[in-house]
Amino acid sequence: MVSFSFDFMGYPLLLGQVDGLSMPFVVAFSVIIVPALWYSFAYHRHRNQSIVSVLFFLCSLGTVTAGDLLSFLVFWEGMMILSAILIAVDTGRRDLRIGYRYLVVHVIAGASLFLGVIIQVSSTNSLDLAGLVPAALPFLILAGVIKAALIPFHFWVPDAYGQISPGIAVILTAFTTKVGVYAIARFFPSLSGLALLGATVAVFAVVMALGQRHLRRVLSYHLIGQIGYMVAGIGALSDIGVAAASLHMFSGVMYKGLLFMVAGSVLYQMKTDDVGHMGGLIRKMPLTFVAALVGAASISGLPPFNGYISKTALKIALQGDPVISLLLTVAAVLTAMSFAKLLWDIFLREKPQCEGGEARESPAVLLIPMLVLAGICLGTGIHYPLLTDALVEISIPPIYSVGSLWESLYPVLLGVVLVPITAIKLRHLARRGLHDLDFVFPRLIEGFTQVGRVTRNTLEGHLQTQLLIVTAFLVFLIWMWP
Amino acid sequence: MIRKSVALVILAILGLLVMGGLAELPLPAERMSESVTSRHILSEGVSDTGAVNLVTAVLFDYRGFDTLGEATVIFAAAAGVVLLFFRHDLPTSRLGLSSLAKRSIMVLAPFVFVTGLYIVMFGHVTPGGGFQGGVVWATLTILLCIVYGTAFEWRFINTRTKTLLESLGAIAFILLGLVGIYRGDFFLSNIAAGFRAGVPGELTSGGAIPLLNLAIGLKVAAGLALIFYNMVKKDVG
Amino acid sequence: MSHLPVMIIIWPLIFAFLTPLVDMVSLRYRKHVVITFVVGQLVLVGLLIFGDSGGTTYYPLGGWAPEIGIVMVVDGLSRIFIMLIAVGTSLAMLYSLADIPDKESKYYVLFGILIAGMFGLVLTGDLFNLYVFIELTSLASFPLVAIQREGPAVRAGLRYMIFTVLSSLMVLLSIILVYGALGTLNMEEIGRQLVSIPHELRVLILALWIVGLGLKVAVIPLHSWLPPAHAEAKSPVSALLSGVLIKTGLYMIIRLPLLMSQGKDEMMIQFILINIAAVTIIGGHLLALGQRDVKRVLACSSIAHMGYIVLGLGIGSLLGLVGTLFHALNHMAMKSGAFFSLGQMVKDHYDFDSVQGKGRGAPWMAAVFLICCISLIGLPPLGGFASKWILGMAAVEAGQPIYAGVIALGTFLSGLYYANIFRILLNPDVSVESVKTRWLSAGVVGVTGFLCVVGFFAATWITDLIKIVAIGIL
Amino acid sequence: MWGEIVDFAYWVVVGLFLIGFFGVLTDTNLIKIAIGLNIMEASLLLLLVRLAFSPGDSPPIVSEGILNYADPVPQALTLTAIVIGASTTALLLSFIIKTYKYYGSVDLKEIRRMER
Repeated sequence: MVSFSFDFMGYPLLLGQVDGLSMPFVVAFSVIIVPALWYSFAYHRHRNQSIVSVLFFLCSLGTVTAGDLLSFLVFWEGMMILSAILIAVDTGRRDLRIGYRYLVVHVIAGASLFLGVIIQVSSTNSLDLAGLVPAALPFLILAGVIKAALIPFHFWVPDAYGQISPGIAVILTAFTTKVGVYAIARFFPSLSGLALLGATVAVFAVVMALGQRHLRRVLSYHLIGQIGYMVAGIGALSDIGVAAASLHMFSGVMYKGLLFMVAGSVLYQMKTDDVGHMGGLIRKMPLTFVAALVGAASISGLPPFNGYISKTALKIALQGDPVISLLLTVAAVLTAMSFAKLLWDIFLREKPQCEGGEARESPAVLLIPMLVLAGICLGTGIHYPLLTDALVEISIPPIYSVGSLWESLYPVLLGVVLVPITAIKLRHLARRGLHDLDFVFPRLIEGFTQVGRVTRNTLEGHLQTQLLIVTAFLVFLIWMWP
Repeated sequence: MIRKSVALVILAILGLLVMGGLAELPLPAERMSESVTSRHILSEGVSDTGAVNLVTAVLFDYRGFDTLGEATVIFAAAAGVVLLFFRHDLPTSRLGLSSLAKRSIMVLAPFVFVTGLYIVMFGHVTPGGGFQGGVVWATLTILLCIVYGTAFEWRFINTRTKTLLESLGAIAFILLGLVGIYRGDFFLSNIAAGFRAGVPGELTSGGAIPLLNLAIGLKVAAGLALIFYNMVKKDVG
Repeated sequence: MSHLPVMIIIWPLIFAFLTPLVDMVSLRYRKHVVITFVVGQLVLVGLLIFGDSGGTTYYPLGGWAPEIGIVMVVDGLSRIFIMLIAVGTSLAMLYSLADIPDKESKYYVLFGILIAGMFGLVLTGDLFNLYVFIELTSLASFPLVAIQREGPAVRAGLRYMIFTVLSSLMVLLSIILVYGALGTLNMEEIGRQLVSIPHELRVLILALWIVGLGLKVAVIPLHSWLPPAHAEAKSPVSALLSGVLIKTGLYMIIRLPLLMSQGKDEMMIQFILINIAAVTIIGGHLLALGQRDVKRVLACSSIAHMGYIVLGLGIGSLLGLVGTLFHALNHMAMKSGAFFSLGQMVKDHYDFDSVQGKGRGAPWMAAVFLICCISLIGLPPLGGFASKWILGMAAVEAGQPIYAGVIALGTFLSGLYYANIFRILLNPDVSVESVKTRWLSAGVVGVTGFLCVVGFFAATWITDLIKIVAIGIL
Repeated sequence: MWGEIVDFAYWVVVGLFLIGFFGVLTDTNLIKIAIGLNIMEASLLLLLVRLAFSPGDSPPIVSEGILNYADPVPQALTLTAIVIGASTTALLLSFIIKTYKYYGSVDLKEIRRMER
């Protein structure tokens, strides 16, 4: 890989450094960008957005291939700005506050990363990515966790991705959170508790997803859930765990891209993304249904799709820990349940009063990238050495065995069976208890503005009050001088 | 009421603290005997500059740059006042005071002018100088304003003339300073740049100091007159 | 002997004195006169900065020895500030050509005087001369603030003026006490002898000096004149005041610990400065967060940025000083750029309701505004990031990582309010008509945007230069 | 706390300074604030002149037979400061005039009320 060095204030900046950890990310990003751009271009027909998207993609590549902390920070912030611009421009006509809130969260992450990097660099006087000092760790963790949208910092994902147009979402979802995962894997691979955190996030997010009505919000929560899987893999603290996480990252990028494209197509035809208003689309959009089926099967970990490969690898990596295995199994059941219900609601059930009267199959420009991604999901699932050899250097035990086939099948079966029974209850549970978490965050930002207003009122007082303060300050200074 | 008492308390403390600081100042005589600056100026001042009035010597020679600065401050203040009262450039009153006052001011005016001239030109010999004389000149225009009405004063020396005088005075000061550079010495050099020191105590002594005084006098007079005129003229929108 | 130090001050004065005379002839020559002046100034400054080896040069005015007369000192620190002032004022001057009507003759007079005052301020080596130049800059800037001549502008100018007069009085008292104690006005001599002043008197002098200049620099709690003054002025004036003028107060504060104290006092001054700075950063950003007017937001952000700048000074290390000077240069570029480009997008009313969507009327100006604001937030790859990086490093290196945390918190808070401004300026729901930009002002805006970018990519080179200066100072 | 001598002039200086300052801090009339600032400045000038002078000194105009002159430097500084102060006052007053023309009052409280 091309590498490039640049001197900044006495520190060498290394760009384009690819090692075993960044390789899967580079490959995944490079593979997804083509169909994603194609899709978003077809969806929007807006040149400027594509330019920003390409820049965003380049920044993401730069982040995962940065050879030092400073250039990592630079690209990280670059991603943040570009994605915020993408979201702001996209959501402008409806609600400008979405882009605002997105930027704010990521500025927090950026400031935290900045602080961590500064502490790290000034205590070791080098920009190396390895050998982090304990003082810098909390800030880097905070940055990584926000970017990767782990609970309790997940709120920006449904807030932003739940409302932007799918053309942009396809691009953003592929990169932003994955870079957060990369940061976690890069900076603190040996942090204890990551596996448990990841598994909990997976379960929690899927439960939240079950409580949603809106297609894009459902997918947003599933996105968080998949990140949970990856983090759990990293938390296995073994080479095979990281390798499995990388594999899962690749699979996740592919099938999440596919699912968001499906959501986009459905949204495009239906003009709404409320699942409750849909139904019977299988006859109108058969090819989209096929793509959705592939995506759903893949995310549920059904053979022979790529989700099966990576989830099985994860299970192998996490064999030793019964709690986490159990949590992941629960998550798998719930995922299958959620997608079975989603497919049923959107495509299969007959709903005479549904609004998609004039819905028809998506045009070819939208279909081709979807089918390409579906092909990738299937192809890398069947011929998995293609993936494992290219992405990870560690040999993974044979994946297509009877045991693992059964292990991946029964949660899905269980989930599908359980759909009609528990979906309603879970939905209530999620809506009542957990839903509110998402709405704390906009209030929080309003709260900051309130603090500012109070400060203004105190500090911008009347002329003579201020003069009095000046005098008091002078007296204080003379008085207190030792 | 609360503000007043708080201010009173704070200021009382401030006063005590300042007083405590002031009490530690050395006696002026002690300081002067140690200060290189004061001793040099007192002993060598006359031979250095040719001016008998050492305050003027300090003002226009040793610290001539300060004087350029303060002249510019007046210039800036005049410009600022003009800027603030822009667009109201009209004479207001044509009436003025009684004819008795008018007559007597006409008798007085030449004397006031000459007094100003004297203060300006003999600044290096007796107490006085460009600033003081310039203020006297400015008083003259102010008197004319009051007694004859602003319209008369406006016709007599209008704003353009004042601006012209002010700028010319300022530029003259700078040119006099540049003579030093031209003669191979430093900016604002006086005797060293070839101005004649003359016999201390005479009008032609002091090198460039009388000329600088004149420039400053013109500038101050015009500047203050401008400020006054701009403040009194009527606001017509 | 080169006469450049004094020529740099005389040149704008000549411009100021000649402008009324030229205007009596015709107003048509304005553009030529101004451009001649700017070019001449840049040439003079260039000669001064790059023309010699870079050591300390003295210029005795009138040929008198430093002890007796007034001396001008050109050293590394004054060179940096001369560069800052020259670039900032030249840009603002050129920008004014498009923004200020030709008939405002006195505007250019005051502008010239202001420039001369600032140059004098950073060049003089005499304490009372410093006071004269402080007054000169202040007096020239008051009417510039009130150039719109309407109620709020006049009130802002009045408020600015009362605070500044008070600060001048404090500085004057401090100078009088120094003279009363030491009998000399030469700054280097004072620096040497200051320790010999009795303790209580010295504390009084230093405290008056810090508060007097703190009022100029507008650190919290001495800031409250700044937001109205900088917000009510016209764009070039705002840029000049925020970008250049308040930095001259900083110059004097830098001179203060360097020349006026030793030992225990220095520790105390650093302690004061660093804590004031921390309060200023957070308070300034919170103030900006509460504003409902774009220009006021920018003005309040100036307060916060002066906090960053003072912070480096308070850290007291070499790296801190480098960060301070570098951030001062960067802030000049980015804040001027922000005011300039904002002035091109919006002409008169700057409150949030009136500027909705205005950025779309002039997309290129909006782009530069975006660049400047991102630099102000401190995000890479722009100049603001580079200097914040140095400041943060300095804080951690000096064993005070809490102040690096303050910087990061400041980044977060500024992200909040700039994001808000962007979303207002780019609001697509309001229809706007496109704004025509004259090539001169567009060029000026472009230059500031370019400077923001240069601040990052040439950071190595710039900081190396500044480091030489900083080593010379410490 | 204070040394052996505390000059009477110093009391006057501090007194005037505080009187002026008190006016600035408490009086809502803008003209009076300007007057307060002027009083403060006058007190400083007084201090400056006091520093130039010891009992028995003559004015620094050189003539035969006088040995002790007052220090000329502070006097020159005083002149400069007076001019600067006068210019500042002129500008301050024009600001106040301008404020009066706009708001019809020079009272801070009333101006504030009008702003609302």
